[in-house]
Formats: sequence, C-alpha cells, structure tokens
Amino acid sequence: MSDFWTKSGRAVVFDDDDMVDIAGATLDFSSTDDVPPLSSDMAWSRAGANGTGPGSLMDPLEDPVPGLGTYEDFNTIDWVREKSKDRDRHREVRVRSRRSTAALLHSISDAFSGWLLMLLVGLMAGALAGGIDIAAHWLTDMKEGICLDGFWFSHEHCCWKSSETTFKDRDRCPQWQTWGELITGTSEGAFSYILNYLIYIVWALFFAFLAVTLVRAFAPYACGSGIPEIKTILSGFIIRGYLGKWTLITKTVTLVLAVSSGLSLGKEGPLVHVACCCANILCHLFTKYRKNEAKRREVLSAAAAVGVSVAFGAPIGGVLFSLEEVSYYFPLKTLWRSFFAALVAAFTLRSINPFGNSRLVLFYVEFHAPWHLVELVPFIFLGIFGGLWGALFIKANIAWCRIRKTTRLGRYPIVEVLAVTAVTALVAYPNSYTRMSGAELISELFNDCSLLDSSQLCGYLQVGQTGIGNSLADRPAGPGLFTALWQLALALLFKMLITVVTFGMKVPSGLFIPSMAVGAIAGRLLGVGMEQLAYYNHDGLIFKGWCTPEADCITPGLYAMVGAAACLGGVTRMTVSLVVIMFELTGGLEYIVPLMAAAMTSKWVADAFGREGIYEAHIRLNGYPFLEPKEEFEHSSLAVDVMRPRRSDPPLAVLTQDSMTVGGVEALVESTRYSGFPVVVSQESPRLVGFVLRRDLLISIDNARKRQDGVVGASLVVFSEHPPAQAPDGPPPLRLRGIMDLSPFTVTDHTPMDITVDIFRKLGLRQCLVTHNGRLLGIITKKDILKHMAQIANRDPDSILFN
Amino acid sequence: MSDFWTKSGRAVVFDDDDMVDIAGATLDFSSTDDVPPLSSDMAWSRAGANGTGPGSLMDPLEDPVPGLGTYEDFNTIDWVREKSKDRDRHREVRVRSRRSTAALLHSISDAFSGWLLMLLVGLMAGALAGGIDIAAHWLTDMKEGICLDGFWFSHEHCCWKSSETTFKDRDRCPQWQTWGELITGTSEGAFSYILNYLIYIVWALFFAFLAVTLVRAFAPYACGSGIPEIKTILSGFIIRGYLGKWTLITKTVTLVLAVSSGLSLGKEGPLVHVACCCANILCHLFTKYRKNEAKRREVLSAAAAVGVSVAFGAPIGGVLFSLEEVSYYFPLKTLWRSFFAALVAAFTLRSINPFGNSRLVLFYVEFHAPWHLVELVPFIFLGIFGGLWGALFIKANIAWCRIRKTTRLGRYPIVEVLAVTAVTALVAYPNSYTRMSGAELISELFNDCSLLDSSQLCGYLQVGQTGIGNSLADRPAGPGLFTALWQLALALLFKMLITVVTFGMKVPSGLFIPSMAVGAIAGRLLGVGMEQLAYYNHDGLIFKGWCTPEADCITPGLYAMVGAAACLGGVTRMTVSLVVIMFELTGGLEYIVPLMAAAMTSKWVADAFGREGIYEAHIRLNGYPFLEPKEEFEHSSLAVDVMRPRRSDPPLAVLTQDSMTVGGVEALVESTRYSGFPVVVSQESPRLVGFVLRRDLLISIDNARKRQDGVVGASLVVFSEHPPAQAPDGPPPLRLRGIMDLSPFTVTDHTPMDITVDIFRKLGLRQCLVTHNGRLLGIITKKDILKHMAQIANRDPDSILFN
Amino acid sequence: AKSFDDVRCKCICPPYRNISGHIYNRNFTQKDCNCLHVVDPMPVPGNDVEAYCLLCECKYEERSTNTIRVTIIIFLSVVGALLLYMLFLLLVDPLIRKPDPLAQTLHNEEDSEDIQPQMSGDPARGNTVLERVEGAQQRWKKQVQEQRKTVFDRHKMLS
Amino acid sequence: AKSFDDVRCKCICPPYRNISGHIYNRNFTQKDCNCLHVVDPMPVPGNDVEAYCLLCECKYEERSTNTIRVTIIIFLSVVGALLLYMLFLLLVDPLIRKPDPLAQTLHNEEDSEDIQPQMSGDPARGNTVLERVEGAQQRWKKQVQEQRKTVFDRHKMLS
Repeated sequence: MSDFWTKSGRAVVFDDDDMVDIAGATLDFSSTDDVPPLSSDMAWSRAGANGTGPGSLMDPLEDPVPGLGTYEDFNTIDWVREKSKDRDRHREVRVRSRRSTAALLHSISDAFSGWLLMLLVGLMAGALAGGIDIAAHWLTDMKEGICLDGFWFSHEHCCWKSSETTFKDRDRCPQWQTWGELITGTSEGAFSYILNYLIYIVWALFFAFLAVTLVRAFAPYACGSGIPEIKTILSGFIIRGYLGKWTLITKTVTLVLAVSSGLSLGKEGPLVHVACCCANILCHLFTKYRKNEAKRREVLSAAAAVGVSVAFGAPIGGVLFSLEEVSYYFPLKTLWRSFFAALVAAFTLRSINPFGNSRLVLFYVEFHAPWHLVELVPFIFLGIFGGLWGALFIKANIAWCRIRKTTRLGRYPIVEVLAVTAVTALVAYPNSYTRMSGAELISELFNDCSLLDSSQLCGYLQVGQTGIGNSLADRPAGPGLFTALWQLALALLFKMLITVVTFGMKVPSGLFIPSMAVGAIAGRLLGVGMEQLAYYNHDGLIFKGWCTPEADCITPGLYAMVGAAACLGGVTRMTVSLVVIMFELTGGLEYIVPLMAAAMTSKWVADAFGREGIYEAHIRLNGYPFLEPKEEFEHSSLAVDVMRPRRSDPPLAVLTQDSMTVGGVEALVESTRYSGFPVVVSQESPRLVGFVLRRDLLISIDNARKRQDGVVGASLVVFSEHPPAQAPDGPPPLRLRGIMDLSPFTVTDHTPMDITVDIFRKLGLRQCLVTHNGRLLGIITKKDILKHMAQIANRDPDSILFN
Repeated sequence: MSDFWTKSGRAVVFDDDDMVDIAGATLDFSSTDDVPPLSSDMAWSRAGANGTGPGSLMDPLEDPVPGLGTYEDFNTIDWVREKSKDRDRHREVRVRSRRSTAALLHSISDAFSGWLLMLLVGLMAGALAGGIDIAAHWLTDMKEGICLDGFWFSHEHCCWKSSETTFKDRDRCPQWQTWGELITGTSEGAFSYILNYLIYIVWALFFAFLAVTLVRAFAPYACGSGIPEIKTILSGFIIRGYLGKWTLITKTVTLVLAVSSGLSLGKEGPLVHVACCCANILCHLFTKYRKNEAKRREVLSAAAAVGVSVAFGAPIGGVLFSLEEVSYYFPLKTLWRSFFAALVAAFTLRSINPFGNSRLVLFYVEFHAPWHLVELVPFIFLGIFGGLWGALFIKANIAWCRIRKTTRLGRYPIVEVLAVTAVTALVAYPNSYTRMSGAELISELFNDCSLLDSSQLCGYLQVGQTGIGNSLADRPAGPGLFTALWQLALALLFKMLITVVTFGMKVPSGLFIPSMAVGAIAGRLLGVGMEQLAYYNHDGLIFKGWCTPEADCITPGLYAMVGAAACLGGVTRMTVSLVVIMFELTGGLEYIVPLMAAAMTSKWVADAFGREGIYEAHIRLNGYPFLEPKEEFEHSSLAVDVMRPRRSDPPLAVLTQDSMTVGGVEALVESTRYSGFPVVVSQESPRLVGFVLRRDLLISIDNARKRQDGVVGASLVVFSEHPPAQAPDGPPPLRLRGIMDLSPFTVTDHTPMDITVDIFRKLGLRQCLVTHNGRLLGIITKKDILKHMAQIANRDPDSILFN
Repeated sequence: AKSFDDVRCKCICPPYRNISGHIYNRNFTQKDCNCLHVVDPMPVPGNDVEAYCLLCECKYEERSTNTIRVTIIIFLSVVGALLLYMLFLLLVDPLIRKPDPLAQTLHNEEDSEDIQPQMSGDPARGNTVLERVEGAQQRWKKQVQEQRKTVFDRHKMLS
Repeated sequence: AKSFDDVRCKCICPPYRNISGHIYNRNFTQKDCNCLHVVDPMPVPGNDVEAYCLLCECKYEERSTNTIRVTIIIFLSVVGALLLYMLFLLLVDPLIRKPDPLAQTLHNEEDSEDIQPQMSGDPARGNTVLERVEGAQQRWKKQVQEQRKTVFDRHKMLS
C-alpha cells in the first residue's frame, strides 16, 4: 500500500503555518511542533467521531493523545473522518451555546467565520492581483525604456496625461524614453535599435534569472502553474508548504518577474495558486478551518474561483471554473461563498483599477457586431484547429517534461530558463506582435477595427466613404495589414513552438494567455481572410444576402475571440466555464453560440487524441494520487481483483481485538509499511471490528509507554469494549478502542469496481476493506485503485507515487 | 419499512409511456404491458451487475426473467444499481463495437444520442414556451376586448402596426375594441365600464373553470407548480405518469388558461414541469435513456435548466438553478449538456419571438444607471422585507394547504378555484396594477422613467429643463405618480394576501412571478420614496456628494429589481442562481452587488424563521421521500439507533442462503411487507451474503413455478454459488443467485448517522444493512432516515408517506 | 420574405419644447429606420432637427403574424378537442359501456386492487388495432382515475 | 480628492475629410468631458462641428498614481529584501554557523532522516524570542531544502 512515503513515517510534521513573528512571542509556536498541543476540541471530536456520543464526551480512560487525527506529508486525507470531525465540533459548539452568552456569541461568530474568511480572501487576492498587474506592466515596459516623469510609471501610464500623442503613434510621448534614446539621444538609427535590442535581452535574462533563483532559494513549490497540484490537494492530498506564506511571497514576486521577462507564459494559472495560498494562510485565523482539512479544502475551492475571477474579471466564470475544473468536493454552500468571494475580489481589483480604465482585464472587449449563421463553419474550423493544437501541445509538452524529468536536462533548471529566455527575447524582439506581452497581443487581436483605431491590423484602404458612427463596412486590406498578417503568421509559429518548452520550467508559468494568444492569432488570420473573401465576393453564393457593400458583415475580432476560446478549450478541456468566462469578457449573450460551437468542437477533436487535458496529463506525469471525477471507470473488474493481498502475497496484516500484546503489535507495525491495520475478532474468525491507522497506533503506544504506568511489552492491547478476563498479576492491558475507527467502510468481494470507484470518489475514502460473507478478505486503497486504472490503460502502475 | 405503498406490490405497472397511436400499430405496445419484453440488454446487464463479468454474459441456468430490475410506482430507485446497469450496457456496446461496423455505428450513435436528445428537448421546450407565451398573451387580453383585424391578435399585436397611437395612450388603437366598446359603441361612460367589468369576471371564471376541469378530467398530476415533485423525482422517486404526455398536454393548455384567468400565479414553475415532461417523452426514443432510471434523471436535470432558461431567457441562470435547487445527482457531463440544451431552447424561443421585440422575457430591462454605495442600506432593507415576506408566505401557505388537505375544503377543489378567481377578478379589475398580468406589472415596475415613457409611474413634474439624451435628473413627483403609488400600495396588499391562497390550488400555478411582483412593488415604492427624499434633500448629509441637482442619482427601477430578487429569494431560498438569473435579465454586471446583498439578507432573514424554502416545505407537507442534500445532519445518533428492527421489534426477516424451501420463502414474503430481504449464511451465523428485492423474488418464483419443471413448494431455494448436497430423489433446487445483489451496502452499528446520511445522499442508496463484527444486525432504509430526522425535528415521523 | 404586416419601424419622440410627444410607426427597412426618414412631417424647423432627432428613439422590430395565428389556432383546437373528449367521456361513454362488466370494476376498484391486473390485462392483449386502442384507453382511464383519487380525493400528493 | 495627475478626459477624433486624426487629452471633470469642450481649436467650421463631434469618442478616465508608486516601491523592496536574504544565506550564514553541528546534519540528512526530529526539535524549544526565531528559521531552511530536493533534484513533483 504505502511503499514510498511512509519511510518518513515518524518524521517531524512540518506544518506550513510556522507563524514566526519576533514581536509575537505570544504566538502559537507550539502548534508547529512535532507534538501538537492537546486541544479540547480534538479531545471531544475524537471521542465523538468514534461514536461514544456527546453524552460521554470524555472517557477518562482514553485520554486523547496529541497528534492523533493528523496526517503526514504526501498523504491523502480521509474526507469522511474529517467531515465527521467537523460535524462533531459544530454540534459541540451548538450544545455549548445554550449554556452561556459567551458561548452563544462564540457560536455566532463561528457560524459567520466562513463568510468573514471569504471576505478576507477576496480582499487579499484582489489586492495582490492588482499589485501583480501593476508591477508586471511596469517591469515589462522596463525592458524597453523608462519614464522620465517618475521611474514607477509604465509606458502607458507615462503617456497617460501627455497631450503630445498623435493619432498614428498614440503610445509615443516625450516623457517615455527607450534605453537607446536615453543613451544615444535619438530614437532613429540602427545603433539605437541594436542598443535597445541588447538591453531588452539583458533585462529579460536578468528577470528570468532572478525569478528562477528566487524560486530555487525560497520556495521551489512556487514554480509551474500550480493548478495540477491544487486539483490534487483539493481531492484530498496533503503537500505541506505548498500553500504556505513563503510560497505566496515567492510566487507573487517571481510571477511578476517571469511575466516581465517576456517568456511565453501567463499569470492566470499562478493567480489561482496565489489565491489558494491567501486562503490557506487566512484559514489559520479561524480554528474551524485551521483544524480541519476538509473544511479548509472548501475554502480552497472558493479561492480557486477567486483566482480565476481576478485573472479574467469573470466572477461567474471563476465559480464555474472551480466547479468544473478544480474542485473535487463542492457542496452548494461553497458555491454561494465562492461567488461572494469572487465578487469581492473582482470589486477589490476594480477599485485598484490597475489599467486606469476601470476594466479588470487588459483584453476586455465590448462587441456588438452581429454574426451570421454561415459563419459557424469557420468557427467550427477554428474549433478543429484549437482541438488539434491542444492535443498536440499536450503530447509535446508532456514529452518534453518527461525528458526534463528523466534526462540530464533536468539537472540544469537555471540554465534551461536562461536559454529559453534568451531564445525568446532574441526571436521576439524584431516582431512587434511577439515583443508585446501576451495580454496586450490578445487585446490587440480582439479589437474591432473602428475608425478610431490606427493600429497596423486596421490598415485597410479607405474606400472614399464618409461613414458616420462606428458602422464600418468591410474594406480591402492595405499594405499595413499585409505586413501585419505576415508578422502574425510568424508570431503564431513562434508562439506554438516556444510555449511547449516554456510551460513546465522552474518559474511560475500559466498557460491560459499563451494558448489564447495562439488561438487569437489563428482566428484573426482566418477572420481577415474571410473578410477579404467577403469583400471581393459580395455576390458570391455564400455571402449573398448578408454581405451588402454597406454592411459590416465580418468581424475579425470575433474570430480572434472564438479562436482563443477554441485553443484554450483544446488545452484545458474546459467547457461551460470557458464559455462563461469568454461571455463575461465580452459581455454579450449573442456570442455564446459561436463560442460554444468552437469550444465543443475543440473538446471533441482534442478528446479524440487523448482524453486528458493538460492539467490531468501533468497530474499523471507526476504520479499524484488523483482520482479523476469526470471519467467513468468502465472496466468490469471486481473488488476482489484489485484488493491486496493478491493471491501470491502473504496474508493481510491484521490486529486482533483482544489477543495481541504491545510487543506483538510493535513488531507487526515495524515489520510492515502499511499505513493502517484492520482489527478483527480473532485470527480464526476474521470478522471485522474496526480499523486503526499506523500513525495513531504508534503515537498511542509511545504515549502510553511514557505516561501510563505498567505498560510493558507483554501488556495486552485491547480494542474490544470489555477487556477479557486476565490473570490478576499480569500487566494492565492497554486499551486502544478510542483510536480505532469503529465504522470502517467495507464492500463485498463481488462488488464491481465501478461501484467501488464511485464510492471512493463520492465519499473521498482513503481505504476500504473487502469482506466475503462477513469475513475480512483484504483492503483496497486509493493507490491500489489508481494502480489498477493505470494497468487497465496499459500504463506503468508504478507511476503512481504517492498515497 | 414499506408499510403504505407495497400494498399494491403485485399490481400492474402503469408505465407513463403508453405510446397509443392508431396509425402506429407497429408501435411498441408490449413495452407498456405488465410483463415487459425480454430485452437482451437487460439480460446481460443483470448478469454483469451481479459481477459475473462480461466473460460469461449469459448464464444458461439463470435465464433472466422479465420485470426484474424495474420499480413499482411510488418507490425510490437505487442509484448505484441503475448506474452500474448503465455502465454494463455501455461496456457491452463498446465490446460489441469492435466486432462489426454496424455495431460500431450503433456505438457512435449511442454516444451521441445524449446530445441529440438535448437538442430535441431544447427545441421542443423552446417551441412550447413560445406557444404558451403567445397564447397566454392573447387569452389574457381576451378578457378585455378583441382585435378587429383578426381575432388571434393580442392587444399589443393588434396595435403593432397602427400609426394612430398617441404618445400618452400608446396602447390604444381603433383596431382593438374592448367588449364594452363593441357592444355599446363607446368606450366612455359607466355602463361601458360595468359591462367590461362583468365580462372580465365572466371570462376569468370561465378560464379558471376550464383549467380546473381539464386538469381534473385528464391529468390531475398537472396541477401545482411541479417543482417539489420534480425535485423528489430527481432524487430518485418514481411517480408514474407525472411526466407523461397527458400531463404535458394538459399542463400546457391549462397553464395558459390559468395564467389568462388573471389569478395571481406565474408560468415559470410549470414551465420547468413542461420541459421535464418533454424530456421524459423524448427519452423514449433512445434505449439508453428509456431503460435506465438514473440516466433519465440526468436528462431531467438538464430539462429543469431548460425550463428556467425559457422562463427567464437566462440559460446560465437556468443551469445554475438546476444545479442549486432542483438536481440531486448532477455530474459534470450533465452540466455541459444542460447548458447546451438551455441555449438551444433560448434560441428556439428567440426565433419564435413571442413578444415581437426579440426579447425572451417580457420584463427584460437594460439599465446602465450607476448606483451609490450608500444605497446598499435601502437594498438591505428590501432584503429584510423579502426575507420576512418569504418566511411569512411559506408559513401561511403551508398552513392553508394543510387546511385544504385535512378539512372539508379539500373536497371542493373546483369551487375553491372559482371562488378565488371571482375574488381576484372582482378586486383586481378596478386597480390597473392588479388588472394587468404579473409579468406586465413587473416589466412596468422595472422600467426606468426615461423621457420616452408616459406611464403613470413616470408622472413627474417637468422642472423646466431641456435635457438632451436620456440622462434625466431626479424630479419631483407629480399627481400621476401619487395616484400610482396609492394604487401600487393597494396592489401590494392584495397580491400578498391572494397569493397565499392561490398557490396550491388545483390548477398549474407558479410562484416566481407573484413573488417577484410583490417584491417589485415594494422596491418601486421604496425607490420612489428615496428619489423624492434625495430630490428634497440634495444637500442632506447622506445625499451630499453624489446627488447633484443635475445628476440622476436614484433609479426606482433598480429598487424594484432588487426587491423582486429579495422576495423571490425569501420564498425559494435561491442564491447564486437567483443572482445570475437577475443578472441575465438586466445584462449588467454592475448590479450584482446590490442583488447579492439583497438576496443574501433575504435568505438569512428567512432562514431565521425556518430553514426550508417553499419547495422543501411542500415536499415535507406531502411526505415525499426526499433527503435534502443541502442540510447537514447534525444529531449524534448512531446507525444502531435508527435501524430496524428496534429492540422491541421481532427479529429481522432474513433468508438463508441454502436452507429455505420455496414454500418457506413464499410464506415469509407473504407474511411481511418489506420490499427486500437480506440473505445470510444461516440463522445461527447471520453473516451477510447478499440482498434480494421482494419484487424480484416474487417474479422469479412465479416464473420458475410456471416454466421450470419440478419446482414445488418443497424445493430448496439456493442463493449460494454451489448448491448443497441433497437427496437425489428430492425436487431440484431453485437457484436464485442471479437475482441477488452480491454487493449490498453495509455500515457497522457504530457508524454515526451523519456519515450514514451522507452515504445515502451521495450514493443515492435505497437501503443499507447494519452489521456488528461481521454479523447482520438490521437494516436502514431511506424512509427510516427520514422518519428519524422528522423525530429529531419534533415532527410526526408518520408524515413520511412513501418509500 | 417578411410580409408587410411583419416589420415596423417605430420612433418614439418625447415632448420637446412646446411640441408634445409623438409616436411614429412606419413600414421601413432596417437600413432606413432612423429619425430623419421616419418622422415625416418634421415638427421642428430645420436647425432644430438634429436636437429633436437625438431625443427620438427609433427601433426596427419584426414579428411573425403567421406564428401567432397558427399558435392560437392550435391552442383553440387542442382546447376544443379536449373539451369534446371530456364531454364524450362524461356523457356518451357510460351509455355505450353500460353492459361492460369491466366498467363496473373500474368504478370500485378500491377494494379489488389485487384482482385488477388479471382483468384489465386481457383487453390490452387484443389483436386488432381497435382492440389495442380500446385497451390502451382503458388503461389510461384507470390511470387517470388513480391519479384523481390520489390528488383530489385522498390529497396524498400535490397539495 | 483626485489629484491633478489622476484624471483625464481623452477624446480620439478619427480622420475626417481632409483633417487627419487627432487625440485630445485634457484635464476636465466628468461633466465637461465631451467633444465640444475638449476639442479646443475646432478643426472644422461651425456647421460641421456636430458631424465631426459625432465621430469623436470622449472618455473620462481615472487612475491612482499613488497606488502605482506604492505598489512599485513595495515590489522593489520585497525583491531587494529577498535578494539580500538570499545572499546572506548563501555567503554569510555558512561562515557564522560553521561550528554548529546542526548545520552539518542539515546538509546530509538524506541518510539520517529518522534521527533528525530529535535533533532539530530541540533548538525550536528555546525560551528566548531569539532562540525561537532561530529554531523557526532552521525548520524553514530544512523545509526549503526538502522542497528543493523534491522539485529540483529528484523531480518527484512539479515537473
């Protein structure tokens, strides 16, 4: 069962909440120690969970021992046990609240602590997202030049007040000086260009180096996108420190650096990680959430929604993303709270107003151009492109990550980051569409060409018209547009290639923006193509009737948007949440059908090549113990085929309820590496009594040996309610019924595995015992199931690394 | 366990899919008969479900018997069994698809049948909703007059092309004649008024009479809102005929009649029922869904989303409503499909364009007026009002329904409907705000008073201004507005009272519109009040700074909207879905915060008076077996406290695996009314082997007696794998292992009930066996749990009527 | 494709100075649906036209009279058919079926639930189309009666 | 409350007839932010003003320079602090801690995982604030090393 990580079975538990504060010597240091303090909460909760009921909350004989009911690092929690603990706690609070006013107040504050926590998470995540936006903007522009009005202004903010911008060069103003201009004094000439080019590369390398060094020095867990790990954590896995404050600080800072270095990565995925870190840290303020892993995961689910909410300015989309993609256990209460937190975060971000235009996202657009039913054909083509690209990207990226993981390449993470950055900067600078940041590129591509725009992408020929208002007819492409198209095609190629090697490097890196950029470029290219086709074939078969010369019949920006959705869908396999996010980005219900057509096609096409999205693929690559809730288990095996021990194995290691000595138990525990042991009536009659966790057993015996008089190796260990009659001169028995789980889950040997898998998923079990006609046969753990599933899929079952 | 409904244990199964068609003699009549046909699907699915695996799909000895695996009316399905059946079916289709091309095509069509079904549901429900909208509009206006251009035009459509409308009386045109006008020739004068009044009442009574008679004659199940029953059905209950085609036809027709009669009811709830009927009927076209109760419920979940989508023109809101309010089991696949179906339905409805303005709902609004943070105070007041009203309404309505249920009033449903209609019509006609339909009233109240409006509610005094555009400053109220306010206040009072007695009458009746109307009136009153306060106190403390004389600082329409959300929230306790529905109705993210503040306050206030919404209250009133998924079970009882037999009861009726005769089994079955029996090793060693359903047992024995030679009363009934050695001259044993569930769910006696309830809810169990140290102790059914919960809440446990 | 009755361009012009509000309703195409085209006898002098037109709101709307007519006719025929069938069941049916023993049992099956299946099962097994329809109708009638008893008489459900 | 730097009214006027496009950026209040006020040397004659202004788009925008400045300064100081601390840990810390036997074990705890707890548990139990901080820092360093080994060396996670 647990053959990899139980090695450190008795090691120190490094909690991720070392609340170190010099001024706060009163702070609760002890909770981070190896022996957690004895809290009265835990006392009764253990007792309650074992079914003695609130009437006898404290059994004097079963003095609860600290450390019971906690988990080791890289282990999976038992949802049932945690939820039951929380219900016991809640019950106790309620019972106490009838006794005194203080307890009543406590119970009220307890009830509202969830909402307060959500409020705090929303505020903190929103503020951090705003800060990241501002800093990343500034630092990105830093690569090109500096503002003379104040070094803290980004290019856009530098020229914000300038009245010297012109219609054609609307982002140029005298306050903003490129490095070349500053040094040579002129913005023209090859020398200035080369100087700018060099300084751009140097800054990019410097930022990337800083990012990877800081990650390596302070929080290695801060690298990557974080979504695969968060999915696994939400499904019950424990990775201590993954959501700690060092991770938060490092990820926030290095995210800004990584984005600014011009690498082909986005900040959206890491923002989810950042929001989850905030939630986890804030959880420590509330006992209810600090002490309970299940409750904490509810908060983390909501935090994931918050992350997407601030990343895209889409609160509803964020909640659906959390529901569809990230969360494992998502009760309805969490839905409502997530929504609240997502809104609070969005409003915090709006009040910070990082872009100075009261938009939450750079690439927010407001379209109202209509679309025609015939256009669904190109949209579906975009869907196919997105699906193909998604599938290919996943395969290529996983292959590359596997190389990184297994070959020597993985030994030089810093060199790798620097090399990729150097290539990116070198190639990206000459092409203006790769030089600008991903979000800016998307914003440019989404933009509809109104009369007010002067970008290269809007370089249409004026066909002698005095159009009033924004209703522009389609126009023939001009030379500016042709240049732009060439550049876009090159940018597409470059982005497609470089993203494969970028995602998975040891810096914080999100995938949303690069995927969307690829799709947006492809979509824009197709859109302009369609537009020109329509312009030159007004009377062609398909355009007749809806493309009159005066009417604006094709909107290239819409194609870019659909393409972005398709590629994002192909990579992540999001569906509803994707459509809703895009809907919130555009604010128009009328584009739901094109978006849905593209997202659906993309998902189907991509699924034909491999059913898993990029996050599931990374989860599998890393061998996390994640039981995919979306896929059905379809094989017809039975519980008896999956359970341990197998036919050739030695019999199951069990404890008997009243016939083993302390020495015997210790010998059994030492000689095996299982993380828990079933307790049966006797070896002859293996009828199940309960289940004891290895950790609890060890702690209890250690504790008893230290504290309880007379417990020696020959003492009986008694799990039954009444100890058996014994010789009066023998050592007193060690009663351990208190640590035994009296309600272990059982299935019969004939239970089909599809049902068993369903039980594991729905109830969040860690292990389940298998019986036949009431006799204990074996045990199935989550890892066994994952191994079995890997075997069915012809994968290496040993790729599942964790419990 | 089952003491009420198993009386008809051997009665005919009336399927709700009697596909009677005179022309279609080829249609599948047999499937509606009491002895369903032997389908090969069922054959292997039974075998597979019992764990013999696909290797031995057909055990020749265990010839599957028709009728096995079906359910009786008013019983609860076993989700685990149904889902397992479907997975077996799917596996079989997949295995077969490798063998031939035809089977491959079949497997592909099988995979896409879900999407096709969704498309059909969307189209049908959208079309029906459009028809209902048009017909209800026409029939409502019929009470007042008739169109001379064509009797099929409603008032609005009659005047649609008229160029003789004036700015003040924009809905009057010569083509439309009130009855009084038509008869007396003039629209003025008391006589014409009284004539109109009388004819209005007569029509109202006629429509109401027609509605209640048709319901009584053709489909009594068509009455009410249907949402409580659909919730129960989705949780696994079976009510045959509730979603049949007669119900569909009757509900559609009588819904139009009921709405048109002017009663204080809406069409939104019944539309959900209508959509579910469509889905259920369309399910019969696909084997995958016809044969499997669990799969069918997935489709019904999506159909509920479709219903709300067409009722409010809010696809996302509909999906969230289905997720939050209605559904029990909602896998992610369903989320995506629901969304698709909801969109298809919305687009179908839009293409029908029932209102002629490309809006899906009458009361769609497009606001862009800003709101100020201070306004949250009145919004929260509206939330409190909504919560109070919701709680009061639920209490009053339930009390009234209880009276109807228990006293003599219930014997005169037709008279009751007529009486309420008469009172409604009599009181409603004089007041123009009660005379108009609920949706129109809401539309009028939501409407912002721009310069273009001339309704009474916009009767402000002109304060010499030449405003350009729509930015209207606040203005003092004029006499028209004062009249309107008085009328609104009276209308509020009337609506609040009459809705209590209307909801629950024996006509189709929804609650959304009346609740929203109450809230909208209250909100509008408060909004106008605030507006006037602001007008007369521009420099007052709170208005200073944001209410300059020129600026438009208070929007009464927004208050109406917030009030509507608050009241709807108070009554139904919807949260996220409510906010999203309102958001889609207005299309502006900026009002999410006011709406959420109101909805949250309303829910909290209402929850303080009673935790259940109107639908849960009705479910409880009717004693349906519904295990609320939202509420936590908080009592600390154990499984042993809930299970049957109780201490004083006779021991559990069990079968033994190989020692009972056919006669003994029959005697046991006849003498008890339990719907299933556990099978144990022997009476002395009650270790659990499996579980047999009463229905399956009866059918099998009957069948064996008919077909199998030599099965007599003295034959052994054998559930074990190998029959025991027997005297060679004895009758051959009856082997029934095939009908036994080899993987019954078990919990130990010490399992806390909160965990047990969780298992029941999450896995959708019907019963669960209780063991102690491997020995069978008792059984817990869903009904036992509900009774236990009723007992804890100090309610009568016998109020739970069904299994 | 749109008939004359199915499109309109409606302009609402609010009161302006001393001109009262007015509603203009014309049959223009979407392209021409603007204030300058629709407001034909322009009530203001030339230099005020723009200001006046800024206040007006013009909307192009479509509807389908055919859909409306067909819907209403379908609705009326369904209601009519249901009414006729109801009358048939109430008045004519009992007269025809008097001698049928089945009808008898149908009316007091409260105490004969267990015998019912065997009895009502048989007519449904008929061979001709007519017999099958007959059987289905009988089953349906029984089902509705059952429902009526549950909902209207016993108040077990839906109350 | 808004400083001079924090509001702008920006009008973008596209090319019109023979006038090229122009961007106007003024410091007006929201109320005055319209074409007539902002476009000051009106490039067209009086009767063309309305048509020209219809094409222009004026937006009132706000920002907070203070937020920007504070954010950038915080960001820079955090990066600076982290860099300094990293240098400290890299260069200075090993020099100070040379004699400490604990540092030794920390560097090769690969083979002494089971002894570790007892050893590192003690300094954390110190009484003075300094000792406690010391202990916490030691624990944190060990934790980071563990993470580094998992992520960077063994590639067990996050790859």
